[in-house]
Amino acid sequence: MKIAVQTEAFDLGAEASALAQGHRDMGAVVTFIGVVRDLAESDLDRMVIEHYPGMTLKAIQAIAEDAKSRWNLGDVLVIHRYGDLAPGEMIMMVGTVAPHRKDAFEAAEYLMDYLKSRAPFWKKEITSDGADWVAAKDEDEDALSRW
Amino acid sequence: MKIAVQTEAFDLGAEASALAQGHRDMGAVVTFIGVVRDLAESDLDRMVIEHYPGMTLKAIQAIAEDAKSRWNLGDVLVIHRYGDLAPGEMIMMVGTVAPHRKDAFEAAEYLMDYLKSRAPFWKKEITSDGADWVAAKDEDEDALSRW
Amino acid sequence: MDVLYFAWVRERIGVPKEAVETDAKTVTDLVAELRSREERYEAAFADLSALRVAVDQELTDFDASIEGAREVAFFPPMTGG
Amino acid sequence: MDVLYFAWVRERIGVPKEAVETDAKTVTDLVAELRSREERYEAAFADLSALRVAVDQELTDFDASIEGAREVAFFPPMTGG
Repeated sequence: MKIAVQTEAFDLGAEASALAQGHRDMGAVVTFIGVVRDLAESDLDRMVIEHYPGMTLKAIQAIAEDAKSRWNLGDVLVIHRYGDLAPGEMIMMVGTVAPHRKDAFEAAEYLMDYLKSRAPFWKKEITSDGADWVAAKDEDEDALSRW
Repeated sequence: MKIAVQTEAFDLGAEASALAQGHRDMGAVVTFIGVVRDLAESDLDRMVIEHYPGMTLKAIQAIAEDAKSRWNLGDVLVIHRYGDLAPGEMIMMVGTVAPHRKDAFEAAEYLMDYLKSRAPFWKKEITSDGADWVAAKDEDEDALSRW
Repeated sequence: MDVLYFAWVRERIGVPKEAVETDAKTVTDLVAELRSREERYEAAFADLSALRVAVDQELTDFDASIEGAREVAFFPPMTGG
Repeated sequence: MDVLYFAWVRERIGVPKEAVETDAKTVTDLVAELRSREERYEAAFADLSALRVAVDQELTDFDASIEGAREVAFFPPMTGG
């Protein structure tokens, strides 16, 4: 299991390849990558992500352990960046390795749903009009009721 | 949209990175990688994948077009290998790019469910005991009823 | 018309592809004709529920028409992914 | 006890962290005490439904005890992923 919270960009290719290798009894690997969207109308200059250093790793670790207890998983990866990110940059990734695709997919969705609403990150969008904190969406909170 | 049917190994890192880049209005990228499992008890020497050359690309393209009509997707990638594969080797990958994670996840699961049961590939396992065609699983056929 | 066989169907029949002259109107008619030919066809087509068929590279049913078809393929359920 | 603020709560209160001496027994008591101090606290805590709280780095409710706690943090709903 690898969990990283960092300002640096990560190498998706290297991370995904490392995850897919060395698990010969595991047939399925799922990755999710979150990217800073650049909607034409929003004129986004950059996204600033703040987090709660003392709590973040612990919170993500607890979410990852929950996933491992719910599904048959060989490995779990979570990388989440903070600080300044430009449009098009990768914000974060999760990866799951499992014997079967259903476990790999469901666990990745679970990780994403919980990271959205239970990991202590806050996003601020800086546009030419000013700065705005991204509001949590009701649908993201509602997504947790699925599990 | 990229669809490839090939004997050669593919570079997961390069494919995933290419997919994640150049879609600045798309926030979510999901990839699935299928790997040749090497269960200790099976003593697998290699997997041989046969396909129906005249039909394969068309069948995958139809599945990918269905996915694009059902979900809001920026891009779709399918790579599927055939021929001889060693345990631990990557068999295939799908990738989806979407504005939102729900579309990216669901479309990737849809592609996998249909590739499993509707793309003309057949797997044979060569072990020290002999060779056996992999039987289709009822649960894979049942998975289609979800969509 | 070309008739193609894949996976264990190909192994039982012994060839991947053959040209077949037939007046069969449906896949079912063609199967009946092939089964009457030789033991290896009888063995391959013994249990149709274990087989799938494509006509002109489109997956279809055994009651599908093959009139005018250029290619019919028989194979077990697919195991892609 | 350290009290931490994140995102717009931090911006409204003006500091990311401060030491607070209090006899408050629950988060709700602590909030009441802070609100009575200055206008900027009143502004930050005006709508508790828009806030979340963690005690000693564990997400919890406003009626949670803070007796013996070393760290209480206030912030808006999280927006990770």
